[in-house]
Amino acid sequence: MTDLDGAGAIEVSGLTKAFGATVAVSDLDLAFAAGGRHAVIGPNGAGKTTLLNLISGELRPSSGRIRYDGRDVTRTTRAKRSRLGIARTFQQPTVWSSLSVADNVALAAWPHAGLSGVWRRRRYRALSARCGSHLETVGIARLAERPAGALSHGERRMLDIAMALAADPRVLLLDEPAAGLTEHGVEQLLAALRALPATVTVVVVEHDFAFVSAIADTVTVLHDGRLLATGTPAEITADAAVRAAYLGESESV
Amino acid sequence: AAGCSSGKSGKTAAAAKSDSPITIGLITALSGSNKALGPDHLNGFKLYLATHNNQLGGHTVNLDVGDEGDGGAAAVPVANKMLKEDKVLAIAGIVATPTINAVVPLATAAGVPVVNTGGRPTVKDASHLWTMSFMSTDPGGAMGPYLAQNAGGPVYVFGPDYQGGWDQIRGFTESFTKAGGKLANDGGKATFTPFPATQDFTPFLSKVKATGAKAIYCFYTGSSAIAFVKNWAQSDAKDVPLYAAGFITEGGALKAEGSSADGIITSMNYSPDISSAANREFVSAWTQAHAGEQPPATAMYSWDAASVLDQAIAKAGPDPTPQKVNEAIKALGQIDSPRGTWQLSPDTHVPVQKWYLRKVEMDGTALANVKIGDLATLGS
Amino acid sequence: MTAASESVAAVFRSRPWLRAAGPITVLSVLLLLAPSTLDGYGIGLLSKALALGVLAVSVSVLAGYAGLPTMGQAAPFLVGAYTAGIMGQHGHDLGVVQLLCGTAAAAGFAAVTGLVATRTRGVAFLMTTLAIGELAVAVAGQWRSLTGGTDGMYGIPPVRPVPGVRALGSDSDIYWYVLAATAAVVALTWRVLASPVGKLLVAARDHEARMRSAGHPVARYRWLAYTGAGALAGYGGVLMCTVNQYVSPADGGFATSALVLLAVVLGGATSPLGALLGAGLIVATRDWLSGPFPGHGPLLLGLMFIIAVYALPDGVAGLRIRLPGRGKGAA
Amino acid sequence: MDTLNAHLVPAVDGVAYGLLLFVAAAGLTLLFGIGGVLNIAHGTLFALGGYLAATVSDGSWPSALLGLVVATAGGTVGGGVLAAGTLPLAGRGHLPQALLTFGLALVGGDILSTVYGGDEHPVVVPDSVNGTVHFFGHVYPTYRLMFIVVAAVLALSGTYVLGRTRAGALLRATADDREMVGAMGYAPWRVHAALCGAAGALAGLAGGLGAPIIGPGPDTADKVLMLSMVVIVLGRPGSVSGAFLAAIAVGEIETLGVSISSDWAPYLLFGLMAVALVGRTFRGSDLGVGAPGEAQA
Amino acid sequence: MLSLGSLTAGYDGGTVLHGIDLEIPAGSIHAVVGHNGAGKTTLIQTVAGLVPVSGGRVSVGGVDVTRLAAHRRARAGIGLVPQGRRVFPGLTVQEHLTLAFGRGRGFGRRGGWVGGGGQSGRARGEAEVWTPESVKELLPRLGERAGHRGRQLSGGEQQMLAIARALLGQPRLLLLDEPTEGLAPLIVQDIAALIRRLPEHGLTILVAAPRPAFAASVAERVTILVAGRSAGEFGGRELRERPELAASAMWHVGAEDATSTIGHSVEGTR
Ligand SMILES: Nc1ncnc2c1ncn2[C@@H]1O[C@H](COP(=O)(O)OP(=O)(O)OP(=O)(O)O)[C@@H](O)[C@H]1O
Ligand SMILES: Nc1ncnc2c1ncn2[C@@H]1O[C@H](COP(=O)(O)OP(=O)(O)OP(=O)(O)O)[C@@H](O)[C@H]1O
Ligand SMILES: CC(C)C[C@H](N)C(=O)O
Ligand SMILES: [Mg+2]
Ligand SMILES: [Mg+2]
Repeated sequence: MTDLDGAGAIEVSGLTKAFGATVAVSDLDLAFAAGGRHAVIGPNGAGKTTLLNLISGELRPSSGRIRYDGRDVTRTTRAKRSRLGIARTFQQPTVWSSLSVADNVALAAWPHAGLSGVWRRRRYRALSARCGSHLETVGIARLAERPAGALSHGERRMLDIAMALAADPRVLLLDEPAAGLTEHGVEQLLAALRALPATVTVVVVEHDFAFVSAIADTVTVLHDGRLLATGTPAEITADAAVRAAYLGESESV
Repeated sequence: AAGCSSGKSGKTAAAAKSDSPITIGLITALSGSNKALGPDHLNGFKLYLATHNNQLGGHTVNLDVGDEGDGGAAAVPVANKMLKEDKVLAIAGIVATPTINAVVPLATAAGVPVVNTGGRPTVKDASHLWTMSFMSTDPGGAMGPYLAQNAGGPVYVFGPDYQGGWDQIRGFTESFTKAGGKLANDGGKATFTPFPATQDFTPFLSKVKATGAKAIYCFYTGSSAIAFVKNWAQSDAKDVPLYAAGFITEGGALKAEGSSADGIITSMNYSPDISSAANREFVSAWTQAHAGEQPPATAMYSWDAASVLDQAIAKAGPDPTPQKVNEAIKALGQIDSPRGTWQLSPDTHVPVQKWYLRKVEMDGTALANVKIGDLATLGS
Repeated sequence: MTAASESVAAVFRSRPWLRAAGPITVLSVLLLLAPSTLDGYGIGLLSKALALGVLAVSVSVLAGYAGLPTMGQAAPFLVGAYTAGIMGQHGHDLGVVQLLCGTAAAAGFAAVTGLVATRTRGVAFLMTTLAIGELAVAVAGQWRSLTGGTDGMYGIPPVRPVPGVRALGSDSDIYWYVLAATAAVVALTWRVLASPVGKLLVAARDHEARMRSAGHPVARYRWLAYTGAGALAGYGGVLMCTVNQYVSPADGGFATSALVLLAVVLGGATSPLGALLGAGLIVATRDWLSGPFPGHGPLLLGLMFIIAVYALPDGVAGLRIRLPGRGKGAA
Repeated sequence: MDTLNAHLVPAVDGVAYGLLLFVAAAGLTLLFGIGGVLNIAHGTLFALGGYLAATVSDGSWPSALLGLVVATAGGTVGGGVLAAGTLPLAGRGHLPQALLTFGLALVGGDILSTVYGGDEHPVVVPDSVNGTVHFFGHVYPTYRLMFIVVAAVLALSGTYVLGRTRAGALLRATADDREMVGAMGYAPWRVHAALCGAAGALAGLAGGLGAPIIGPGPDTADKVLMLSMVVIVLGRPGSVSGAFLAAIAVGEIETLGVSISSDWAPYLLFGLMAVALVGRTFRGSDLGVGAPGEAQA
Repeated sequence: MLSLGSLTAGYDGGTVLHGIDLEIPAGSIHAVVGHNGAGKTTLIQTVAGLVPVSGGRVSVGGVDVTRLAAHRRARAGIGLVPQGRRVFPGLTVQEHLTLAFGRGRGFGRRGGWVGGGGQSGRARGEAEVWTPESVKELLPRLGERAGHRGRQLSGGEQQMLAIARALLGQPRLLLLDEPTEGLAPLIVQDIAALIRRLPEHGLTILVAAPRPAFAASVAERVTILVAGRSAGEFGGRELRERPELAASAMWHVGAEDATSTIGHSVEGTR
């Protein structure tokens, strides 16, 4: 890629998103350091998904700035941001249901493969073969020929993740990637995340605190669209305000 | 009467020779914006056949009916089928001018005569086109001089925006201005309304009053005619008298317009109350077949088309070919018709005929087109 | 039995074109034999069905693959037809040249209108394309000096397919020319759709926003698909002009667009061959079967639609031989 | 002042015509916008209502009311046919439905034109509303003025039923996810039948009410369908108030627009429609991802 | 209450459930646990009537409902919280609640034509259990978002709404497909507590979850599903005490292809 080495940092300042009277994200200042493993947690409706949507460009902010790699991307289109290296998954796993699982991953990799003429059959087949490894990583390689519309929820979640991985991301935004997965699936996911190059910035939104603790080195807590706390997982577990607003007293499942 | 005698001449011819059946194509509007007119054309022709033993020129007729829809797009395939597959002896009918433009070149190329009963534009090659109705400019052409003298001021002119409308309105404006009339429209040019899209004429009519027009002249047919008359009767312009080409109050249109049409004055080459033997025969046959209704002019054109073919085929000999029939039509001379006698103009192939002034009035229990005077004789 | 059918199924799955081989063979045999059994009129109709079929294929590219149900595809069709008509009237009667120019003009038209049309989605796209179609018809009707107005353009001379060949004189000459032209363009379209490009269109149809998230310039894809389909429609228009030797605005009206869209549904939406067959069925029903019932073509057409929607849930293209066992790849 | 005066009648007429369009489109909004059934036969039901009203009306008030009842009943029956026909197509998307309803429209249209012929059939309205009224020195048809009231009532009650009642919520829910509605214990087929019946009734009623202004004639069905589609899409499918505004806008385009610039009349309606649709998509951007329902698609 | 007899079901693509037998006594909580793709959702949806049965029998409260349509089963007392929430994107939270609450009340004026829901008594004459007010008390977030449409809710809010919607149908048998997915820990605790409390009101519960831990924390009995077949049934307490039991059962039958159920014969295993 063309930009500075190791720079994959996300920085938001004064970020606000209002839906009519509902302010989902409110005057937020945050930075996700390049190559970091970040988690964002918070109660339901805290604005976590909205924050990811703003960073990835699914939504336009009402006000505030988003910087990526030191450049202002607030006005950059969705597809452009993706090509700049911001990949993501969705809280409701989102795939192309009439295409096969293999095609889903290949199409997700296409704009990032650095290949020209992918529209040619031979090139496409090569790309598709290369993508098989991502399916292996998340453990759905045997479903490669299945139409994506005929997957179970968890399988679809894995496909969504494989698609994000296939995009060769510099920033990977994951919205509740562990939700609905079995322990085995969670382990596969953890392994996949650990196997990512250290330069990739990972931001995970997740309610499963065990998963968060296992992966993240910084945790950001949102509440009502505002920043409630940041710190290491241990600091967060100890934070009284976070326990009251989010985690609850007893350790949850 | 002519209708009868021509039938007899057909029979004598048939008596001598054996009867080989012939196929006649009839193209008319069974769908589309002229759907209200098509059945009249069809029924006029069928009525003639029914009263003449289903024979033309002594040959049993196999009537091949096709739908012209909204013009060439529908009519061209139909005509092609008639010419290539059904090998028709002649094509009759055709309501709309665009259809004429599309079909006649095909028929001419195949050497088949077209006996036209609807609108008639000027065409490049009229060698195989024979018009029973009128030149599209004629209804207006007959009315123009009359209105120039009798309107008492400028006249506001409307027409539908397509070939038929342009021809009809041009016929009026040319003769009208030549006779010293003035158009009341803005810019002195007739107003053309989108066709067939216009359903509400109120916005167009709302301009009439302010121009100080003393009369309106228009040409509309079918559903546009009905909408125009109804809108007129309920607009500011309702006290500006309405003059029009006769189709505006023909047949079903008049029924649908009802009292709104009361007092409209039209020019037409036919009125059911013309007193002649031929007309009485035609009118009584029609009223019998149609629950006592008066025949529209369009049905009469179609009747004449059948009658012309009857005589021409009889003249064309025992083995009529399209070419022979075409020659025979050219040589027909005077034709005795419900509208009075007329003949085909040798160069345009359009009737040289008399035009009448009619007014919509209560006739017995229903409104009818009543002849109130004569206009010019046109066609040459 | 099961083992055999399973292996057959496997072969079919790995070579999807094999599945279409049956219908293609049947269709080609029919198309090749038809002229010897039909009269001039029947052959003319068949040529017309082929030209309309090309239009249907272009609609199937948009509606079936790209998920853009269009009601205005008759507009580029009209552009192609008028281009050919005008060229013919000015003495440029070479078939290939007409095809090239008509296709290019239609592509240009689609490229421009596509800039606006492809911004909209779903019914809004349906209605925007309808509006474009109606506007094109209105322009064709008004621009009398160029198009002959609502009367249409008539007296267009027959074409010479390639230099050095005499003009197409008979109905069957025209038929062979149109058949060859259609086969070539349909094969090309099919090849493009079966390539990864087809997958891009399908994905954009399935979930457009996800495409954008994945970094695909979807707007450009849609515009390209629209322009390509426009070119294809224009090609069909040129052929239609060759067949009818007559063009009128009504050829491009709402009715044509609607019928062709239905032909595509009838054919099974994502099958170019199905679209071709659908168009054939519609022409046959409307112009041929209804011959004995003038004015009642719509009734027959209506009955055909009603029956088809229940009897052929996957469209005509679904009529392929069903293999026992599960053909999920084939579904 | 003069120009104002000259365009007064078209402007008022635009409102009346727009309301007529709204009434005509109401059944389609219900069925398409709310119920997700693309009903190409809508115009045919409208024409059916018109023909039925014309058959019984003779200019007396009782016959006029009877006409409306018969028209509504006819429309309801038509809606029933539609319900039965489209029920097996649930889950196959819009296009097969369009194919079926187009087929029904063609067949229905052919039957109507065989029964009623190619002529327009006048509906004789009672004398007291058949005349004209005077305002600001202009003449205007009484019946059209009456329409303004009737349509306003329809619009208000429609908005209320759909937006504020449980029945309305049920209709919208069924369009969103009929399987889930079934899992909640509501019989989807009944909702579907009620919806089609109601939409048919509305179409028939509109046909009866509108007959003195549009049709009934051979091309009524096409006209009404086309204009209704324009109104619904411009007003956003499913929004009654949107359809209301769009109908008025289309009414004004067709009257005031035409009276201001008759040269552009052929292009006005569709030109402005294209501009409006595209302009709207340029503004609305945020396309939701992962919205409910999408994941299941 | 719920009894499945050698139930076989699946999709066009192939059979997913292969002869499931299950008995759930009235007033008890039963969980199904299994890998992603094991067939939990298919099982729940088959009971709800959304996936057709190809063999075997489903009966609820002694009544055979195998051939009944989904809406009839719902009226027979089955409530569903589906996977993926499936809230209605165009309906407001309040409308969801009114609609779910109003079933069986008719559409007359008394029956609550108007939004807000009447306070009239149940047609069935049973004791009123859930009302829009009481679910909002349970899930206060729904009260705060009453005017939001389904598509405007956060994932967790949608999940809460799906639960509330099912409860308002006053079910006797409640089917919960991963009911806590996307919920914040505090709410998960509330929901778990709620589920444990529900049998007091006469409800029977079948809950699907990918992870044994949650299932064991609420259920009296837990069925392990592997590749569409039952791989054993355990007591909830048993699993709480010895979590490894579930893990071993989940990997018990042909561990390698435990998560795959269909399409083997053609595609072969990996
Ligand atoms: N399109 C929208 N219109 C109106 N309000 C919205 C919209 N999208 C989100 N909201 C509101 O914004 C708030 C934040 O939503 P968001 O989806 O970001 O929450 P979240 O933190 O991801 O919650 P969860 O953990 O439940 O997924 C919620 O209260 C939600 O109702
Ligand atoms: N619509 C469908 N068509 C065909 N096969 C399907 C369909 N839905 C699910 N399947 C397949 O059926 C099997 C069981 O799916 P099901 O959704 O019941 O699993 P699950 O246990 O609920 O998994 P998860 O934990 O991921 O939700 C899977 O292999 C899946 O791929
Ligand atoms: C009077 C009609 C028969 C004329 C026809 N509408 C035309 O096109 O000219
Ligand atoms: Mg979220
Ligand atoms: Mg599941």
